[in-house]
Amino acid sequence: MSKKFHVINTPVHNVDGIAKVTGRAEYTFDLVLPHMLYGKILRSPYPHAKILNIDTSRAENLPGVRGVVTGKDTLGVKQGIWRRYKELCDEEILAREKVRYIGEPVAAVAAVDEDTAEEALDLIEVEYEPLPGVFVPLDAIKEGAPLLHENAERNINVTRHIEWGDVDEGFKQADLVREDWFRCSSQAHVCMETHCAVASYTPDGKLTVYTSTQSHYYIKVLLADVLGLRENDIRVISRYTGGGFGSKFELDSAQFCSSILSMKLCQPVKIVLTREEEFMATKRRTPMFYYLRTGVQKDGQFLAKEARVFTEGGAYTAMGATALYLTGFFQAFPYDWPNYRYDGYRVYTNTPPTSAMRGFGAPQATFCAETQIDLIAEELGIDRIDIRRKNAMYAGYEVPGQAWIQSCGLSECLDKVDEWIKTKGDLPANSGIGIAAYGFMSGGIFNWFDTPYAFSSAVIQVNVDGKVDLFVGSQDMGQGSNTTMAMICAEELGVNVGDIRLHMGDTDKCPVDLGAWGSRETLMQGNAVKMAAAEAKKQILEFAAAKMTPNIVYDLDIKDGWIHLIARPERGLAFNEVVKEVIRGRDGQPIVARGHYTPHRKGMISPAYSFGVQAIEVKVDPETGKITLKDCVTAHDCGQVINPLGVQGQLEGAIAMAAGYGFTEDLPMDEGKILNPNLVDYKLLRTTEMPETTVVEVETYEPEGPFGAKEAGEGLTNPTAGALGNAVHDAVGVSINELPITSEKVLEAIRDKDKPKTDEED
Amino acid sequence: MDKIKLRLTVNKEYLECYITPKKLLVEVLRDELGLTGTKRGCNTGSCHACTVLINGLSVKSCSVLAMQADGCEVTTVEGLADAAALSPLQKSFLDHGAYQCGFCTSGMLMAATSFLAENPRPNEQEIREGLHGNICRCTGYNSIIRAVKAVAEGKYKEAADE
Amino acid sequence: MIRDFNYHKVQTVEEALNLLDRYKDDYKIICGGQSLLILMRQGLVAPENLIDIKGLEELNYIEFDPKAGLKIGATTTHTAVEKSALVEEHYPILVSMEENLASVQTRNWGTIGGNLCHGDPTGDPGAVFIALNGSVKLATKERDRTLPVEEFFVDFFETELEEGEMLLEIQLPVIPPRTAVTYTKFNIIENDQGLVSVAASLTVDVNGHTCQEARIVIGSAAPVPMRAKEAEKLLIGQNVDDKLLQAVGEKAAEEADPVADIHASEEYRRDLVKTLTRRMVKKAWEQARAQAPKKE
Amino acid sequence: MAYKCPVCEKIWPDSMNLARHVFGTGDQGHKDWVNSKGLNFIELLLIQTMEPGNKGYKTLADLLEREAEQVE
Repeated sequence: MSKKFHVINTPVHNVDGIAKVTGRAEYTFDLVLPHMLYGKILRSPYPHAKILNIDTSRAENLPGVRGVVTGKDTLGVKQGIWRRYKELCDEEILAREKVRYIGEPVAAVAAVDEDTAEEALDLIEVEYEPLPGVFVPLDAIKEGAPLLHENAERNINVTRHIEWGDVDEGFKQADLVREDWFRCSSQAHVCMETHCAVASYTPDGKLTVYTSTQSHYYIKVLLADVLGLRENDIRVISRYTGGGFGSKFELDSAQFCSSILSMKLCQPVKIVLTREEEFMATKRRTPMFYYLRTGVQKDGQFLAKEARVFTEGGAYTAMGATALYLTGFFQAFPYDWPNYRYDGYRVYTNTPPTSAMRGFGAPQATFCAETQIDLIAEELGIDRIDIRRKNAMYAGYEVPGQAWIQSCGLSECLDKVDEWIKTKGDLPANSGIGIAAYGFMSGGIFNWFDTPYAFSSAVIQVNVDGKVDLFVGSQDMGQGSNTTMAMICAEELGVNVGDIRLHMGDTDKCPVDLGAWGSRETLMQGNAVKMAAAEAKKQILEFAAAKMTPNIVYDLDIKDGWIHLIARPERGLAFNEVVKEVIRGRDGQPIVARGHYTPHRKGMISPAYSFGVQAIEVKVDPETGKITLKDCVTAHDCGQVINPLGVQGQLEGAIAMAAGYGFTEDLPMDEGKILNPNLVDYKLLRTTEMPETTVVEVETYEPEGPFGAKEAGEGLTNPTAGALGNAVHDAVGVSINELPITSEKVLEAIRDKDKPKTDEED
Repeated sequence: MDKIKLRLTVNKEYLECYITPKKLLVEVLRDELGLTGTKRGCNTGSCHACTVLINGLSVKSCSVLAMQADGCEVTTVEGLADAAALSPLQKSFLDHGAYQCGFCTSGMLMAATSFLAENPRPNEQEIREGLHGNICRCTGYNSIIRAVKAVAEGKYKEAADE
Repeated sequence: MIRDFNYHKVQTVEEALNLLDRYKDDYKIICGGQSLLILMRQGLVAPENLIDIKGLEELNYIEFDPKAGLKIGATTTHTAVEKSALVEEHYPILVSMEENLASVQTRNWGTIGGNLCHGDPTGDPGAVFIALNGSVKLATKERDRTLPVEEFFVDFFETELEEGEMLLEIQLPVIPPRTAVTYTKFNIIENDQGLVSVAASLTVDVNGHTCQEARIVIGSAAPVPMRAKEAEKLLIGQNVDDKLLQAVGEKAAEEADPVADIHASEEYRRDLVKTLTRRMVKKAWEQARAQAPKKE
Repeated sequence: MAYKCPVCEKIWPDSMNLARHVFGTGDQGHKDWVNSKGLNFIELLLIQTMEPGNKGYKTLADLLEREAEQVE
């Protein structure tokens, strides 16, 4: 039997691989331009204060300093990604009148070197009038609490309501109603490459910004808004991005301040945030206070759920409004809830703004939901797999008024995880396995950015030697979209990955794509690439058919660079030979094709959803509370796998990040000041903490995705904290409703439970 | 501050340059010599992205004054491949997808190179302990461990012999 | 940003001591610099003169004498200690301590002397050297002196070192017969600094029936690595059973003086001291007894 | 029974859906209308979130049944 695919579903190493393993990949961090200056940003030491005056004269007089800018040098545009909802655009980046969090930029310096710029920061005198601050959402909504923004009464920034069915009736019919409170903590993205930009403005009115970003298109447009330039007088270049995870698709202080300085000085200016700035003054995962009330039948049938959330917004809207919506939507995932009601409130606080981070509100929702489901199963005496299977979403299910699930392998994922758990047999003392089920979107349908362009576009040019130039707008930040796009293009066009020359990361050369967030690239950019490739192929096959004069009932195809009759594969022509003739025959015009994708009539959230179930085995030391991750399996439905090597990498990376969220990472604060803004005190998992990881691919076919593919990577961040918490519960019988699940909390809970079991050191 | 002379052999090439004594080795490699394959990811000596070899041993180049390496042999990621011939570890990293964004990759490769030179037949736990210092935020490490293991098991021997 | 400094690379101890004497009021010694350079980058330390002893081969040695014990020169790297056959044979606890100290890269460049002089109460070598009853040899241009490691630490990041004085050598006596030394630290991320660490050294009587001598050292639970002397007393002359272990752990927790930080509360640290002390004393007891001549 | 939004005149199939619309829109116009009828918009939101049982929405729906224009 012939293989279904020639390229797809074979492990392909990153098309940027050679550059990355030889140190050749040039990141913005590495860039040096002729005549370049170095910038540094002065940041507010106060969580809430009026700016009375800024005196920059001493800094300007320091030898080596070329320029200083403050809010007065800007247009004072309140910006944000919410271009359709102006009231949510609330951040100036260089504050003019008031600072609202510790770390908010107030001035920026450009100098001949970094040390001089840093020295100059000390010479800028800012006169503040400190204002009372408010740091916790439940305090910030109280009557009389200090207000961050004049128009936000009680500091309420955004509210969200989602409802379907008859929730109250559902509760009436329930045999068991459980109420639980949860607290989900914050998390830092910790991209290895901190936010950075090199801006270069030239006297012809053109601005070029090299930057580490997830969306060069967004940055270009947002810069145009705040700088008063035309969109296409700005060029954003981002060839390599050293990690993103949701932190790099909003306009940041490095991009903005370097641009303002460069426009003032007409010299390139480079700003690289320090690791400390990265922690203190870039955005972060949204902390959430969750209330869940859930009603079920005694056989485990889900009847009604009511969810309420207060999220700590920090000082500005950022992408937090979307996190607020998505946490509410994914709170009902991945199950068939006949009745559901969600109310979410995003509250401004004098803390660094909270925003998008891998999972985008869903990891919080999944932690709370999956913890509670285990508690319900326990109360009812029902197996945890069974209760999930009984209520699992399925292909053809409609989330009322919200979404339509076209492909769903959740039940099969549950079966696979069940099998894995059974192979484990009896576990040693104080060990346990926890599971969590999850789902996620494949790109958002929202267009709050108000782009008039297609969500994704691709252009293909086929050259005389058979080499294919593929121009995409998608951004590879490590997740491997470059490889995915090259594979999709090669498969559709019938050539090999090595025949593709990929062009990305440059707004002057590449078509628009909204960027790498919300798990959108594989499906959206993938569809655009597939469409362009199909169009190019059509042009080539028309010519080949004319040349080969087959019987009209025969079909032609291209595989591995061989244009042939499907019925008689040996009869054919070499791809590059035909291409050469096509070009010659067209008066020398190369083959050019376009593709694009924009979701239409696909519900409120996303055109497609991935699903999965994860199980984690832990060992808990009952005398210290220490959790050790032993093993982990994830059964995962991402539709048709494009690059197995990429999917595995995404999965393992997600576990490391989400397990960190589960038990080691946190951003403790005192009066708005982050107390661990460095990699000594912020605890990331290392090689030694990672468990074994097994991936079980459950393949489905997603009609909306290219070759049936959907999201694979971001959603994998959703289950881990919940599975980890449930494993701790399984191991030592305590349930922790507050992230992160630290050893100290576990020990305390064990104490509270009853007298501890004893287990000597092994 | 007066500059003083630094003598280094970097990737087998002897060179001299004049630097202020406060320059860190990573700064000299990146800023003076243009060897930007070596990265920096923190200010606290925690991320190990800046790992290079000094006299064959892995060291954080952000935690060494360049002058302290005076007279030493330094190897950076740029010195791993012999022209177009990638080192076994580089090949194995490619095949195992042992990198994503690539920012930690140079440091990871240098740490692994030094580790395998010291301990050519490690078990998995030893590899994990040997690379413990290097932070990777993308991969979850397991692909890196598999890549190093494959080299340790001799699967890339022909690459070494080339 | 690191402030400018005058850089002095020294070739001999004599040269170093002369420089220390000359720049008495404003110098800092750098060896591996694994901690110092971080402080300098943060501007917390900004010396006028930086005296680099990293290349001081004179102090790079590990020597063992069956009577006098072990001598480690101050500029010896952690890796050299970890890989030393002498250390492995006579002080295996040092090998496992080193293996769990920070990263390979830190151990490859960082030195044992630099670690002690940093005066960090979370440092591993301090606690273990105290359990081993070690001493440090210090010198100024004028004089030498030798001091128990226990007395070397004064406060958070503060040591006995006086102006013009430097650490030359760590000396560890021979481990007496029927003695076992154990060490562990509690952390969430392996090789991290411990939230709490405990070292124990127990000597049993010839028959292996009772504990003759005991040293218990707690790290990260006070401004300096500290002996839990009251807990030690409970062990002397006793057969160590579970009940006694419990009491010893509780006593050590009482003696400890931990503070709360973002990683752990004071209570939790005391809990850890209790558990770790119990475990380390038990382990040392069992290992020491295994060395006692077979009886019964 | 369908109702017309007193602020933006959009028509909704019942009072509960109209209440959701008023809360969901939440702009100054809608807020002012609720406040002008003797209720406090923010308080209603907080009641909705702090207490179980959809209380905030019900209160607003009751008000709308009295105050908003019925259609058909």
